[in-house]
Amino acid sequence: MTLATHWHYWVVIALMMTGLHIVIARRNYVKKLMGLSIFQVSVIMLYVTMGKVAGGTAPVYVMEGEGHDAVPNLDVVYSNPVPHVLMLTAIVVGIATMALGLALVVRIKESYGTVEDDVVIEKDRAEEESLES
Amino acid sequence: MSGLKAHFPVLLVVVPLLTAPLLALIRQKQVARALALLSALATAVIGWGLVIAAREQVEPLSYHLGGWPPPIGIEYVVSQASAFVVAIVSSIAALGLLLGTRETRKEVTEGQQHLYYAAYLLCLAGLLGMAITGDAFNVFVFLEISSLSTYSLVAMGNRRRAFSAAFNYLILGTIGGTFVLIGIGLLYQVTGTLNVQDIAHRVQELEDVAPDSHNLTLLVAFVFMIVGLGLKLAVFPLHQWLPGAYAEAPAAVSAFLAGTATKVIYFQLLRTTVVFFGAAHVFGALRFGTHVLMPLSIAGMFIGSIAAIYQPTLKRMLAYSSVGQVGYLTLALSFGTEAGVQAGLLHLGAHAVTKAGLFCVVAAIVAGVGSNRIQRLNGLGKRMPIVAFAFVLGGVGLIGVPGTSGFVSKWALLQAAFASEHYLVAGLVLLSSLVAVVYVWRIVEVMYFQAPPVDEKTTHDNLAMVPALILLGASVLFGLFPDQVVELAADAAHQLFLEPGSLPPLPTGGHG
Amino acid sequence: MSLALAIVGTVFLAGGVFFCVVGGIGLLRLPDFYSRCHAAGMTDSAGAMGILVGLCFFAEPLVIVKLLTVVGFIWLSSVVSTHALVKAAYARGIKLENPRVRDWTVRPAKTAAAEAAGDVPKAAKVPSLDLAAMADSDADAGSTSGGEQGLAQSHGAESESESESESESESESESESESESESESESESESDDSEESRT
Amino acid sequence: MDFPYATEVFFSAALGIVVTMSLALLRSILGPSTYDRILALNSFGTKTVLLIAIAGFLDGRPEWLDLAIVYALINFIGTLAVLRFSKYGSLAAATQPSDDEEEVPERPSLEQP
Amino acid sequence: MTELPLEAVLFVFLLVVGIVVGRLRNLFGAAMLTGIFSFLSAGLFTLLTAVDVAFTEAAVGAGISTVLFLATLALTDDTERESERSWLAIGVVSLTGLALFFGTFDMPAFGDPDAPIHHGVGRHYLMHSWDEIGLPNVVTSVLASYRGYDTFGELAVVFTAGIGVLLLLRSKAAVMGAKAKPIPVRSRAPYVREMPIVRAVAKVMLPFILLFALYVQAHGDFGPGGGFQAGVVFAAAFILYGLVWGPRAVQGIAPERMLEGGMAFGVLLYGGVGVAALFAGGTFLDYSAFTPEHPSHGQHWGIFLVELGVGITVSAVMVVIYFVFTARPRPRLPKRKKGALAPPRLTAVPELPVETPKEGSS
Repeated sequence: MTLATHWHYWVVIALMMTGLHIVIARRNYVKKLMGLSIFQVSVIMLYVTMGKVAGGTAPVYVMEGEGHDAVPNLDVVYSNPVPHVLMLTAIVVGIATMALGLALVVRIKESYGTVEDDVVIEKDRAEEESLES
Repeated sequence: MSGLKAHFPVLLVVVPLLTAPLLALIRQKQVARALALLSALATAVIGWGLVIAAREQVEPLSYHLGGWPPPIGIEYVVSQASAFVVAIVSSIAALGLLLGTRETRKEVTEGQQHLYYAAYLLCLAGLLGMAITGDAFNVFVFLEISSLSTYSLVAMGNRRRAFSAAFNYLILGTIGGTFVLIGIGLLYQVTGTLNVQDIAHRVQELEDVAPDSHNLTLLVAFVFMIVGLGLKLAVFPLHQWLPGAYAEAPAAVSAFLAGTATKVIYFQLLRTTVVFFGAAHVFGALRFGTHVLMPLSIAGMFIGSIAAIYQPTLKRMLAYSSVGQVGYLTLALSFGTEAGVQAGLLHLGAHAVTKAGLFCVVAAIVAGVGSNRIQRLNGLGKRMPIVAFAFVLGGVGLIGVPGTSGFVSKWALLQAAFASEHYLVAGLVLLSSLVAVVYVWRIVEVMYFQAPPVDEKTTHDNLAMVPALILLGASVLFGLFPDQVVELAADAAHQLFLEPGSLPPLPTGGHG
Repeated sequence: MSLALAIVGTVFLAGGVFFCVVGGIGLLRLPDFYSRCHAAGMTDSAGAMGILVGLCFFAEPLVIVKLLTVVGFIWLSSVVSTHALVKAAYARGIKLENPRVRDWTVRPAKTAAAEAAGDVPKAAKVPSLDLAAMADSDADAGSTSGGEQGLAQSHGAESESESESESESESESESESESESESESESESESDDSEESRT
Repeated sequence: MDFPYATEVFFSAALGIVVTMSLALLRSILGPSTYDRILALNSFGTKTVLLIAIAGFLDGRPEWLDLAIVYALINFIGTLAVLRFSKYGSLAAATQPSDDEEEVPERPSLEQP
Repeated sequence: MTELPLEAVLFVFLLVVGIVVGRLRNLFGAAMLTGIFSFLSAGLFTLLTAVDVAFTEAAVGAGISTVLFLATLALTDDTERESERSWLAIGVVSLTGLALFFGTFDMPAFGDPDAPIHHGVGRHYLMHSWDEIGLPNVVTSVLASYRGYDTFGELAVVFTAGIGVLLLLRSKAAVMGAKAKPIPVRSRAPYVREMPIVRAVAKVMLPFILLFALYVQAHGDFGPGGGFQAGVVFAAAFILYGLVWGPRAVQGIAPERMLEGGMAFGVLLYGGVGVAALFAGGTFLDYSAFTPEHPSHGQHWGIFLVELGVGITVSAVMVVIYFVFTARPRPRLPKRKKGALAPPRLTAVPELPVETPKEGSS
């Protein structure tokens, strides 16, 4: 476990934390969604760095022979296909959540007039007091 | 029909999942609602069929999706515990659809009701898929299906607070989902496989090799899975989103979510601790149960119930009481014994039925009185006697008075506590039930002992009361004749604790 | 694969990279937005073409076809998007501050008279240049919408009144940026007016 | 492709591209006006296309140029979208929905407070 | 290891962009930097030989997510208010970061060939997928056949997002079956004249983008590509058309009923193939059940149909989402008499003091 062998993971972790920080620290809803998409892309990067084999090429067979009797050359080192498959799903989940989040932001802007977290909470509290009385 | 019986595990998820796009094609509201109800009922029948099938065999049913044997392809595993959860979830979903009549017509814009029912069925399919899948990553995919449809269903509340509540739920839910994804990734990196049984077996090997020195990556994977699921389950410190989401959603959606969403995620938490990482390691070496889960659940029980006392509206009160009840569930798990898991399963069933029934009653109240603010409910006993009586029945179930399902699960919880010598915890459970009495009595007092407003006219929507009465009737029935279900929960808990056998060796080449 | 082809390929690659780097430096160092657009345009065309054509020398036929399609698409798309960007920048935001450059799209003499006759109080109108509206105002000199002319006038001011026009354009750009949405609504309503006026 | 110094040539080309990318990135961060950022985004897209093309050759499997083609096409759309939606783009003005686009009426909320 | 510094440099760029997106208060700039972030990550995935992932990230990142962010910013205000340092965020982030950092201690080294991950299921797919399924692209065979049920769930996620956005954003007018009003010539004229060059180039580019989408759909078996990427590129063509000729023009071509039908049809096609396999004697999504005598033919057909279903649904959902976002009526400007003063600021200023920064302050 040294810097030379594990620095990929540490950089990816730093990226994840940047994304997470944006989601929690920023008050603007659109900015939170940007932070969320950064957080999800960096998780995808974690999976991809796991799947890489040193010197391995993309998991698409290098074919030998012509036409029909072409056979994949199996002693070429391929990187692991499974993380790539899982990450196709994660990218799609990320874009789906983002689209839904942005639709909610539009409705919040139309009904509250703002997309700032603290202003929304303050308006809710004001509405609550008016209902109480 | 017997041919189809073998395919029940996958049909359970495929029937609602494929009905949803059909609904998106059909524009008329009545046809869409009828088709949705039909598919939900079919799913419930399949669910109960799975319970019977799971009871007949000792080891869980296994269904190879895509024709590939387990570690290669994805596998559906129907154990007695998952069959029990699936049956409850699908039945509550079917009843929830019965409820959504007049109310959804007012909530959802005129031409979009077929999409509302499609989102409802997608959420059901996501929850069921998550409960019976035997593949780690498949859990994440179906978790996302149910979460996404839940966000849009909560936002159907159509008040501006529903949008901000749905948005907060989306942000916290997605962070939770991504934590689970990180956990699954680290787990995959250490074990090299995604099949649940394979993972459990390899984790067992890793732990036997070095019982005292914990593999750090495995430990971090466990922490991330637990925090992610805790966020989705609204365990005490991570529960901010739940009151807003349940209170602002339309009552039919709250009824469905309260009865099913947290329950399936609790079952996944149960499987993660007991099956994935092995109960001996998690509760023994890590002392996760006693040092982490128990204090959190006790805090959750008390804070949830106490907060419920001060809520202005019925829905918010029931939402906070849900946070409290989740505390009971996690407390049952924290004992780390078979009895504890059995109590957890029983409480899962009892709370699902009772809370869904209560939300159906609230739907009837909102339809009748127009608002669920507690000040507006004075004299409800006289205005809507059946509804008031049903609410009392549900409240009593929440407290755990003998003769209702709440009592059976609380009794099992106390027995589990005594079995593992946590006498103080047993006392605290009784104490928190008293707190529950306070917030139920507060409503009863408003409904029965205050004069009804003279001018108020109330419209009766007795169609909304049918699911409420069925659910609360089931709660009482389960309370009076509990032995059938208690025995099912005991066998299910026992099956979960079995040692994970290694999978049959992979066929070399050739289609398995 | 003969060495000669490889060497020619390397020369092309080196040329491409050179242009890219020069373009990049230009993107940073050049003072004004429009000259930076020139630099970006250069990297897109010369740099990209050099590299991609250079790569063709190292590739099999199918890959060469793909490389040439990339060349075609880059030429088409990135240059035109820079064009659209410059038009947008000129129409909505950034003025030509550089005094030595004469803005050919503005006709100072005639419109100055029209401005005097125009019914719109000059001060109130926040000037913003809308090319479409300007094109219409050429067609029918009568219904000139005052906004552009106010701006044009400040540009056309003689150099010795540099400080005055400087302060004026300064104040305009000040008010321009301050009331961003105002000017946007300004120009939109203008384009609506111009539409009505033309039908 | 058995050119002796192939990897060195491609690697230096890739390094050149990466240097240009850093310059474009600097411009996008420093960029005073939003137009500079749009410009940087556009030139960044083109650089990524070049980097992917060279990475294909570095890796010895240049068939992945489809990825570069996709980027060349979609980069155009990204920049146009910026002009279309931002108030900085004149395209936005022209598509402002005229009067026949009716307002969205707020639905009466179910619960009277 | 000559390419080592390349990845390192790209990682540094990603970090810089991530931090700047956090700090930038001008949301348009932040949206563009998010676009640059997805460009960079696609480049990095290519260097890490994850070609399919890079393809999807490129198509989704540059094509859809930037457009959606900007469409939302067009409807909401585009400058973030000053937000003070949040200690909760720093606490949570440092705690999670430390936990993950300790987690990497027992991880195998980067690219270590005998890590457990490469000896598990991944090795079986690489060794046996040729004779079991017979596709050169192992990722597609794993995606569509071995773990085909995952992709079915993924398709359901896209479908759910489509329904959710429709439920939330479709205004009453569109829902009442308002037929797409023909585009009045008057309102198109200034539009098109505005950017003749852009219109001409878009006209040239559109057929190529559509053709390329079909190529990607079919090419999925042999190289990077497949249903998702093809669907997104196909939708990008419609989005380009919508960008240049306006959302109503897109409604003319792809009316919302057809899109909603396309969304549903893709999922039904995928599920239909699965159920057909059920009736043909195999389990759900078992393509070999179609041709029991030589299973790999059944696999080819199954994978092709399944990818087609994915392509249809993904493209329909992306176009519906784009269309619903842009057709959302913006706060309309009141009609102003000629010569009247400019209307007062339209967006309601919240009670809290909001200082509007000078344009371009980053």
